[in-house]
Amino acid sequence: MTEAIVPPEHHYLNDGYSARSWLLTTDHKRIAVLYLLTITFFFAVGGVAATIIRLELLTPAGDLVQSETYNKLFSIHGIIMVFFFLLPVIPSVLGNFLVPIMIGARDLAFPKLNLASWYVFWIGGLFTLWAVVVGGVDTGWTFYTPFSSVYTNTYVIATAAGVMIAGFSSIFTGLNFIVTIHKMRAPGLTWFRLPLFIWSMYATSVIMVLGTPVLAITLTLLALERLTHVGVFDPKIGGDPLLFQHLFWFYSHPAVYIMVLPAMGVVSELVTCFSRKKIFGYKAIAYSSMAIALFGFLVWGHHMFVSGQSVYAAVVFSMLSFLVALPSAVKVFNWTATLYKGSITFNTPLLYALGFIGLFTIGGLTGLFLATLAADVHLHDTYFVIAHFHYIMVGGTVMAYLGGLHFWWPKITGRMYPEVWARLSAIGIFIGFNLTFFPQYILGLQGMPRRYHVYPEEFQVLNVLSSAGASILAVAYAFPITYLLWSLKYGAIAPANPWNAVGLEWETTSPPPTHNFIEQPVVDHEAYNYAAPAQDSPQPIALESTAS
Amino acid sequence: MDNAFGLLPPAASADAARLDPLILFLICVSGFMSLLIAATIVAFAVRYRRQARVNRSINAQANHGWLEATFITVPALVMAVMFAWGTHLYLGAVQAPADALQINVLGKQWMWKFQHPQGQREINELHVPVDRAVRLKMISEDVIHDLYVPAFRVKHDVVPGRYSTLWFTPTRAGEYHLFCSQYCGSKHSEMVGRVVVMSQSDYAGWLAGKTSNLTPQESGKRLYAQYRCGSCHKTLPEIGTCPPLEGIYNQRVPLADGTTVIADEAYLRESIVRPQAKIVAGYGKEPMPPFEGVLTEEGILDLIAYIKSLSPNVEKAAP
Amino acid sequence: MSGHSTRPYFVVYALLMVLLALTVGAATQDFQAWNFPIAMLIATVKAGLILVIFMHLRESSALTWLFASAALVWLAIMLGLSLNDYLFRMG
Amino acid sequence: MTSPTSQASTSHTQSHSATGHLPPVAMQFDDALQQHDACRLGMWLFLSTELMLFGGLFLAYTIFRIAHADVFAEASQHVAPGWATVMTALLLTSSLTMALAVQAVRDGLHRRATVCLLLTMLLGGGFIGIKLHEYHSLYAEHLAPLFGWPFGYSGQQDASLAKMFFVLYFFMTGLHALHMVIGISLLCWIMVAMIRKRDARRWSTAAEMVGLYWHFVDLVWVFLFPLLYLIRPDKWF
Ligand code: HEA
Ligand code: HEA
Ligand code: HEC
Ligand code: CUA
Ligand SMILES: [Cu+2]
Repeated sequence: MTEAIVPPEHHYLNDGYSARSWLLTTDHKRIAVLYLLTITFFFAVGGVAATIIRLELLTPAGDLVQSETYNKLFSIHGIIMVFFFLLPVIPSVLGNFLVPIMIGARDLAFPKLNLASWYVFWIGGLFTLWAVVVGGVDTGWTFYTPFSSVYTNTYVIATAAGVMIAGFSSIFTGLNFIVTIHKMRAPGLTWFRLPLFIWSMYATSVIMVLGTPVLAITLTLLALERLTHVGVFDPKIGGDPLLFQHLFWFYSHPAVYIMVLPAMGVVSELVTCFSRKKIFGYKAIAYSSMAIALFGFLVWGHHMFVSGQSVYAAVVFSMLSFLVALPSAVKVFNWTATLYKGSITFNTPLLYALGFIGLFTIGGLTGLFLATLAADVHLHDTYFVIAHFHYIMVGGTVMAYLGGLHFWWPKITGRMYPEVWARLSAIGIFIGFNLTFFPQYILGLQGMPRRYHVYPEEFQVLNVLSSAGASILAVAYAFPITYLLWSLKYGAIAPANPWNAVGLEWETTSPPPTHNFIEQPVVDHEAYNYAAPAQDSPQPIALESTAS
Repeated sequence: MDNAFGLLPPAASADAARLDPLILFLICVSGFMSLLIAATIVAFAVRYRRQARVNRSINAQANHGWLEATFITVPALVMAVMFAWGTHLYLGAVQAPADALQINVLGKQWMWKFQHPQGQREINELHVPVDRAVRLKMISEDVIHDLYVPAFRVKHDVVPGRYSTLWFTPTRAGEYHLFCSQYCGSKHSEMVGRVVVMSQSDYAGWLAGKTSNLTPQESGKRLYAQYRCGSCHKTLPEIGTCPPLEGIYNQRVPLADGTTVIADEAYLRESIVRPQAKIVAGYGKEPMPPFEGVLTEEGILDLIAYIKSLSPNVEKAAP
Repeated sequence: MSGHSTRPYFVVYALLMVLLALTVGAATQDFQAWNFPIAMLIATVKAGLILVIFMHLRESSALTWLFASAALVWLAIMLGLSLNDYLFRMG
Repeated sequence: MTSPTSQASTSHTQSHSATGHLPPVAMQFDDALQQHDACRLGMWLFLSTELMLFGGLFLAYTIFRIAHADVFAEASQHVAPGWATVMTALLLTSSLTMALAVQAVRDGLHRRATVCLLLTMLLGGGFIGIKLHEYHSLYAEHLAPLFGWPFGYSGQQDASLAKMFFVLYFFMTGLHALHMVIGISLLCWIMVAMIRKRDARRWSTAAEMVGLYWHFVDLVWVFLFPLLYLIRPDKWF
């Protein structure tokens, strides 16, 4: 165990250093790295906007920025964070890297399409960034008509085009994953031997493929209405503004599951690995992912409870919203049960995973408040909603992403990250996060509406708390960015399987060779077949492989 | 405890009194579940940390079907309670009582206009009597707004092109926030005002003291003359080329395509703005000109009030 | 892929033309409430023929059938739950 | 990059008769059959996304038609059902020639494939031609409410609601026509390969995919035709 770990001689990172070998690569692993850089950039852009928002909200008066600017800030924050960060983050970075490796394939089914998705993503991103630079957009991320199609004079068309184009990159990714998972699994890798991350990527892809086109056509209709002054949304010309909301949420509610399902997949991997135990309720978790993908399409109207949709529709949507919450509950309980009688080490990835479970639970349970009809009448469009979704999206998905990134960092880069720093940052993020967003629940219950640039004075104390939390959060986020970069040069060389984990990705070298495996792997066992932990004795933290 | 330990704004309406227990229930259930899960995780994490010497033997063959079933049924039952309770309250609040005080609300970028039945108009301020049901008939002149009174726990979108209603019964005198809670452009956060709940007698005094403008009905009558509606719509028994408007409110009107509709406010509005959309059976050879864009939303509200006044007996007789 | 005969294509083509004539014919008659269902039924049969023969679903795996029908199910969800609002709106 | 790694242990057997006609195998696939299956599956998924894309328009159409059934019935008198019948016939015929073309490519019959592809393109072109004619006459009748063009509707029904019909008409047929144009370009691409006598086997998968796409576009039209041209005043509720 003392023998020095040597990195493999040939791997995907040293297979060519030219710009061309990166920019025209069809290797899914390199594309994942390209996405990693891109998405971190967009996260920083969205984060800067969030920082200014929180600064502005320190005082009740609108003294830092003007109301027009404020509106542009939260719009661009929402648009960038949702469409250019959180939707693609896990599928395009971790998914791209891992899906082929986890199923023992040499690449995705359509590598060129995969590369195209990255370029398309950038084209969409540039449209949107261009709109921000030349004047911004102030519709909120929801683009409600007729404000967006008639009344605002900001850059709606460019932004909508950007979002729509980015949508196609997500369609490409989803399509690629579905075909790959169906057709390219290694010999012996049956459906119920797949890692749960693959199940969740599959479910996510279904939503991407069937939902995103509806967003595309909706935004096209919006842009056409703005451009040609005829259309189907503006009531002045006989249209129906609620139709826009139906179409928008038909995609955008399922889209929130695009944002959380991959995170659930990551957490399933992390929890089993660090409890060294087969996951509890494998099938329940797998099926619940598929159930979320399907039921997720049935509940969009819960965003429209007070919009004037029919009472009947409201009741049905409320009921279905509770239905879709059930599979999430199943997952939470199964993860918790997995810890039972495990042999747990508190490495950074597990800290993030546990953070995810806790914060997702709180975010999800407050989602139930909103699904409850009478309660939503009070809470709709208040800070309660803001807190609800930040708990799931930031507390949940971003945490899971960071956990996954740390977990697979050795595999991606061949280097270990510094464990102490990483644990400290994870704790810092957890504390900063709760301080930022918990007060917002109370603000919402007290009735502070969202998207408010100025607010009544009685809300100030909680807002100051929230802003204080946000500054802790911003600093805490800066840590991983820094030490992960540092580790590229100074981190310890990573062994093939630093966590002693099972799964095909740990059977190849770190980093993997260009075609992932030296020899085609063959699978003859179920996922997560960790050797039963020895009783009554402390487990040595060993580096020998348990997978046989 | 009428503000749930300060978590909620003061409860100043009948809806608030009904809703607050539900919200407390939700908070308790969520709090309990979150703590339970957090506690379980922490307990497992500590007890089964790698260094610990504990019994880790598990029966790999055990069938956990019952456990999985519990994972589904327990939350399902809890959620069923939430759903039933929330829906019950929601459905109970759909239909305003017939004797509610009717106030017209007009939302536009970025102000609220209110008009009382006796003609008093106010901007960004709404005076209402305590213990009396108030029904707001709301429409927007431009984008979607949303009228929200946290102390009453009510809100509803105010949509252009159609009427939406919101009603509540204030139970406590005082001043409360009134917010626009649907994002509507630059000054969304300044489209705010206050609701003043007064005792019945104060309200009467306030009404009297307020220089009363024309009532909606009166200004409706003026507009009716100004736009020469009467040149076609003759009064009974004289029947011209177009249908008489007396007594039609809330009655069934036969349409040219063979169906019928109830002449409610939405129908009257459509008949004025876009007459061709539903043609009354037997008329329409000399079509009525559309008044879309000619009349303001306020004017339309007034005209409807006037037309309703032509049907004095059917006001409450909704079929 | 199997059966390199092109005959089925011609048969289907003939059927499609007959159905086309049928739709146009039906449109000249008034079947009251049945106008729309009839038109849609014929269109669906046409679509079915195209899917099964021209697009080779007949020779395809169950998986392909599943993929071909998925979007239909999703479309039905979209229409169904939206109409749930539009058909029951009051006022 | 294109060396097929043979996998003794894979479950994919090469028993299929058509294997000899399939294109070379890309690096990531085990064998030609796997590759072909993957392409087909991918194409079907892509078609699902296309259907959902049109789905948004179908929803808009449905709710406005239900709300204003009479208006739609009257307004649709102004688009020409006669021409549309011809267009439908053209398109159905093109589906036949397309199917024949795919078969011909697969059988390596360059000449026959070329002819069939050409016919498909011509039929598709004819469709577009009539469509443009129709657009133009609507424009001339001031029934094209686009780009601020003059709009004047003379009918019993409300003009602004009738406008909604024409808006939907143009959006739906426009999106469809755009798909036709893309389809024709794809046909061109394959036809050029056939004319140059490129190894037809290399093209069989591509031709099959284009064929699926073409049939799908045809299929959408099969629904657009009765929805936009053959509306009778229907009373459902
Ligand atoms: C990743 C993102 C994500 C996820 C996963 C969810 C998940 C859920 N969301 Fe959320 N939601 C958003 C992102 C997300 N949401 C966003 C962005 C908005 C605002 C959009 C905007 O307007 O800008 C929003 C808004 C929103 C609304 C509209 C609010 C309004 O505007 O008025 C509603 C209403 O029903 C809702 C409900 C739910 C429900 C029921 C779930 C469920 O899926 C949650 C299920 C999870 C659990 C329930 C927790 C785990 C369960 C247990 C631990 C079991 C114990 C439970 C019991 C015993 C009951 N959400
Ligand atoms: C999808 C993901 C996502 C993420 C990750 C975030 C992250 C954050 N969000 Fe937001 N948010 C949304 C999605 C998201 N948000 C959406 C959809 C809306 C609704 C918009 C709408 O109404 O239309 C919204 C709205 C919203 C509001 C309400 C605005 C309003 O209604 O008026 C607020 C207010 O506090 C807020 C705050 C924050 C904060 C403090 C963070 C923090 O977590 C961000 C922290 C991140 C960084 C700070 C960047 C990373 C750090 C570095 C690169 C280090 C260096 C940088 C600095 C030191 C500045 N967000
Ligand atoms: C040029 C003649 C004309 C003028 C002026 C006119 N109308 Fe009409 N109106 C008609 C005709 C004809 C009908 C019946 C056909 C229809 O329903 O469109 C009608 C129908 C109506 C109806 C529906 C009646 C019912 O029985 O359901 C209302 C309400 C109405 N008009 C209100 C008004 C108002 C208010 C004005 C003035 C602002 C006005 N009209 C001006 C000709 C006119
Ligand atoms: Cu009006 Cu917001
Ligand atoms: Cu939702």
